[in-house]
Amino acid sequence: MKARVIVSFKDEVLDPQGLTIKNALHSLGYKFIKDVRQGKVFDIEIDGISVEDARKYLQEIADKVLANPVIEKFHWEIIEK
Amino acid sequence: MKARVIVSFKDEVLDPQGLTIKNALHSLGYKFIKDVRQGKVFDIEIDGISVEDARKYLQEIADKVLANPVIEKFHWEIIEK
Amino acid sequence: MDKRILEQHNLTEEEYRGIVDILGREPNLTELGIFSVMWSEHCSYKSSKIYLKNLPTTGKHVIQGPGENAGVIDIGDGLAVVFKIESHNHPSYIEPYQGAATGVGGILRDIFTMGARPIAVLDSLRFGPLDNPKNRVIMEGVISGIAGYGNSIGVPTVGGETYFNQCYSQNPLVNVCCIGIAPKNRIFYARAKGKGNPVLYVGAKTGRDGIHGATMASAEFDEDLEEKRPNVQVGDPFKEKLLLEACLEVMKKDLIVGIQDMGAAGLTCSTSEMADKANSGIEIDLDLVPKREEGMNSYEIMLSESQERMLLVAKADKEEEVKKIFKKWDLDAITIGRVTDTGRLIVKEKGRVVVDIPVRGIVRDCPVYRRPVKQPSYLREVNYLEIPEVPNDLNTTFLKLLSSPTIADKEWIFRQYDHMVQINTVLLPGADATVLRIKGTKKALAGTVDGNSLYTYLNPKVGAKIAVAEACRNLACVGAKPLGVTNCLNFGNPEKPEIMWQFKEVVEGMGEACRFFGIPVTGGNVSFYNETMGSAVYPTPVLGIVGLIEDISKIMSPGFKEKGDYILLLGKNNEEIGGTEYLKTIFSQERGIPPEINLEFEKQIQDFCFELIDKRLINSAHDVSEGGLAVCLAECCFMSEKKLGIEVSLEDDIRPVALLFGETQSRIIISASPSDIDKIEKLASKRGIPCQVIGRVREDKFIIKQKGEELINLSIEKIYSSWKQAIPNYFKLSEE
Amino acid sequence: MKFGVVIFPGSNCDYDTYYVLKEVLNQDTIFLWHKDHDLKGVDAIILPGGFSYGDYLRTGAIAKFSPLMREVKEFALKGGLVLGICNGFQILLEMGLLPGAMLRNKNLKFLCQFVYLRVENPDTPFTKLCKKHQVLKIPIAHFDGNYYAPPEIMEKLKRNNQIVLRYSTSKGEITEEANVNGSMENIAGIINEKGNVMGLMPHPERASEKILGSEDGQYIFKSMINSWIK
Ligand SMILES: Nc1ncnc2c1ncn2[C@@H]1O[C@H](COP(=O)(O)OP(=O)(O)O)[C@@H](O)[C@H]1O
Ligand SMILES: [Mg+2]
Repeated sequence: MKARVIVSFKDEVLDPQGLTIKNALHSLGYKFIKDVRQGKVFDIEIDGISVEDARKYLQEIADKVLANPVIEKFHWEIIEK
Repeated sequence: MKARVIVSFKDEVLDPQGLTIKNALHSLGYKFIKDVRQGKVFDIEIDGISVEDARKYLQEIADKVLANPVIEKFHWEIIEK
Repeated sequence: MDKRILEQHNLTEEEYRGIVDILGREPNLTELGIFSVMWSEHCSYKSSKIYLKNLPTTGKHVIQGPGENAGVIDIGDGLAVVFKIESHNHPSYIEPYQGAATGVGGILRDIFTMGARPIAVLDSLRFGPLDNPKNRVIMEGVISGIAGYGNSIGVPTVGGETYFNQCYSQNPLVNVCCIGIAPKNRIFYARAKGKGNPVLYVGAKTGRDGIHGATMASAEFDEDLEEKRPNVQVGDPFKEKLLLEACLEVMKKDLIVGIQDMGAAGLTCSTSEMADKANSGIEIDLDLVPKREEGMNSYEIMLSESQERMLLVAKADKEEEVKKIFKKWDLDAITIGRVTDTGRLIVKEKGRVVVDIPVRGIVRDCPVYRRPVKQPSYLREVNYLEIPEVPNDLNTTFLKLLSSPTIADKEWIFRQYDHMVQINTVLLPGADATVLRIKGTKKALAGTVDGNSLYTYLNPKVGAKIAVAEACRNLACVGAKPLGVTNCLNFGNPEKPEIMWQFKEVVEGMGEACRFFGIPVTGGNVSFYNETMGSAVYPTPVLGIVGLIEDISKIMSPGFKEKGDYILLLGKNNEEIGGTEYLKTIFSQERGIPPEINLEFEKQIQDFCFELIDKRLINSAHDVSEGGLAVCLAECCFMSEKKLGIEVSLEDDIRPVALLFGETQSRIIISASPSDIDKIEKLASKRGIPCQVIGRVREDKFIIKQKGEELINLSIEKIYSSWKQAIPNYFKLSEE
Repeated sequence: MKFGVVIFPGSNCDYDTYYVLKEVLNQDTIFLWHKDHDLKGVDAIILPGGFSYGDYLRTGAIAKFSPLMREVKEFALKGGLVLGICNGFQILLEMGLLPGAMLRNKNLKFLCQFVYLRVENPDTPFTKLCKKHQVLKIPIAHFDGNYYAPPEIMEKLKRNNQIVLRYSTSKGEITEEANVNGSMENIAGIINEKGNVMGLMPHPERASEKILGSEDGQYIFKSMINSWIK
């Protein structure tokens, strides 16, 4: 089974990396870029448990390990069963 | 328009971060995790160009700016028109 | 064997015949791969050997000269210093961050393989001009790569040098020097001794990383195979930190007989070299090698250059103890073979012998070339200099020179490096040499890397001598005596006679100077083929020198200390303008003949500077190098804590620009309290050293006069900000 | 007083901290291994700087799961003195022993340099030998030291006087320019509500000997020693 977790900054947290990339893109002429936010993606391979269990654990892992709830939000999905 | 670009190491390239996270998850008891690969995600807001152009430019930006094709692969999609 | 296969392995037909001779049969593909990497220029030094062997390599305190992973020199108190420099030029161009990062990882392993704890890194960098965004991207990537690896592992990057020249646009140079300290009686060598002893593999798993050009192991010549298998590795500083701690812990106990890191040519190089050095043999089983990817064949496993791996030979009865220590650090140590006495490298896979080669054959019987040499024709052209008209506003000229990236402040760079971890850095980056205390002793080590390739381009031999002289002078300025030299020789394609000539001249010049100063060369690295699209980089020797300070209370720094102190010049101002930063920056001219170097005189100046420091007679010392006297004086002001100024009056009868910006060698600017001037002058005349008071330290203003006429008069703030802001300004553009 | 310096895989200021406590300040000091479960009777715990687990995932994110951290947490909750330096501070944030989080430095570069810190709160066991608004010269060396806390937490930090150190000029002015990494409110160090757990980004162990350019770091360690004796 394959899952993907995406972790990104909460909207109210400034993302200087994203900002820098936006500026770089502007200076390269891509003026139509209005905003860039950078986050992390985790591609996870799971084996030996049920999809149901996987859902439960993914939520737990994302919440407890992969994201820091003070500054980050996350989203996960199972992309291949 | 909103687009998302995902950049990650090519499969054959070592991903030390992913590996370390996998090991950490194992020691926390999540033994069913077979592999973790970490990548970057860029959420991009685009304005003032056609979807067609956006497609062209996204490919270009991902290839030239966001990823280094020597060790990284990327994937992009338009997630909101 | 198919011609194309040989070509892809970079082997000539003659070399192939040599291989068949050694084996007494045709090699299989894996064996051919092994020969090809071991006989490559990088591993075998086949073009450079005949010159390098003339370098002085011995000395009273030398414990280990060239030939091991790093040189070792006795520094007393039961300690030895271990140091070495390496290049990572090509990977840093393709992937600046990872290329530079793995360069740091590699040189660190060379040092701790010898049983030393790495205590400092110095980086010598060459980039193309910064107005080209591509060069900025490379520079930014390289510097964050060095920072990313060094900072994480906790070895301070304490100094370095950074030059900019068009010739490095397509071919940046990234040379990294590492210094370590080990107990003198516990140095480890790459030797597979003792029949039956287990051979252990430790560290990262083996992947298909950096398997060179010849990646058609599976024998089908898939065109885009290359493309799919990147030649750049990703570094894992965390794993290396664990390896470092675990190896040092193992070494503290009497558990192993030999150890070697897996760098270039990975498993092939480490197994065969270890066996060769011990006159033994080695037998390994590839099925036992930890692999990151599935389906790897013997060719790939033997040639992989995956990072953060070590090979060690344990004492037969200590195998378990070794494994236990690695386990503690979350590392697996796996026995993959045994030491034998057959003199052969035997590799098994799935029960079959896939490699059977006499170790000597790969390590010692590799070809050695005396390649044709020819003095290049460009020299006559560039050595001719028509001196351009003197600019009428010397103030503006001076400001422009101060903001040329080669001369400008490098804090933007070294602030990204943790240069304080391990709490030994007594003289921070910014000085002529960095100084590190040695805990538990009164001593300190000084280190510097140096090399002006514009000089070597204009005259390879003189340039090389200057590189040695300047590096030693940098040490003299902090109060250190040179212990030994390591060097990195960055050149173009050695198959071109002109390049080979440059190489020969540089090595001769370097050897002459080192012999003269009595400094052993204990190691180094040659990087050929630094060419892109047919044009080579300037011949670029980089000298890494380590010096010793016996009494740490006597170290000296370059910045002026007190208002009212006298400023003195050791040495003489000559009218020399060829090869200067001034000509390059102001007139885009890289020509003329480089400054002369008289080694005898140079040594007198250095010894005198050292004596003044030793007698505690001076308050600062800084050598005159790129940018000449004016820039040197400015740097002394910038490095004073209070941002002091100067008023200097010169009486020399030479052209003002030569006086201000000429790069005459063997000069040092010192400053001293008024009460010590007498003593200094007396001592100078006793020693026959040219030493003259040229001015005083003051506040606010930076004034230089010649025969009463003002050449430069600027506020300190103004010159400071030109120098300080130049490099950050280039990067603001992209950050704004 | 007995200090324990915790070693995580990837710690790299562990020896420096140990050296200063043991050799410079002559304190009984031991290392604590992250896989153990025994605090060996120490009176104070220091989480040193470095890159625990390579700083992979997030700074301090994996170290918080180390076995010994359970004991450290208990120790802290019972009122034991815990000091987190740099990576140690980041670990304390991840563990929730201190509020807030760290973002990348505002210039997106690693920063190693001396900075000036103004002591905002001298009434802590870590700063009691300082005067209010005294300026300390201590170096930083980090990539992620840009302190962030949501508004309600920031309010609380201020209300409870939990901000201990702020980046300032050499004269003690709190300016934007002095705020090298972009931290909210120039925060360089904070303490928990109870007043026994402190985290700071600067490295006092790198500024505890004259030969290294400053001895101001000693104020932190000596304050700890002093408050333990009392
Ligand atoms: N790439 C670098 N890494 C670390 N320190 C550097 C680097 N480049 C320059 N520096 C530091 O900046 C200072 C000035 O460099 P440089 O002008 O080359 O000095 P010098 O001419 O005395 O050799 C030196 O102290 C050097 O250590
Ligand atoms: Mg120099």
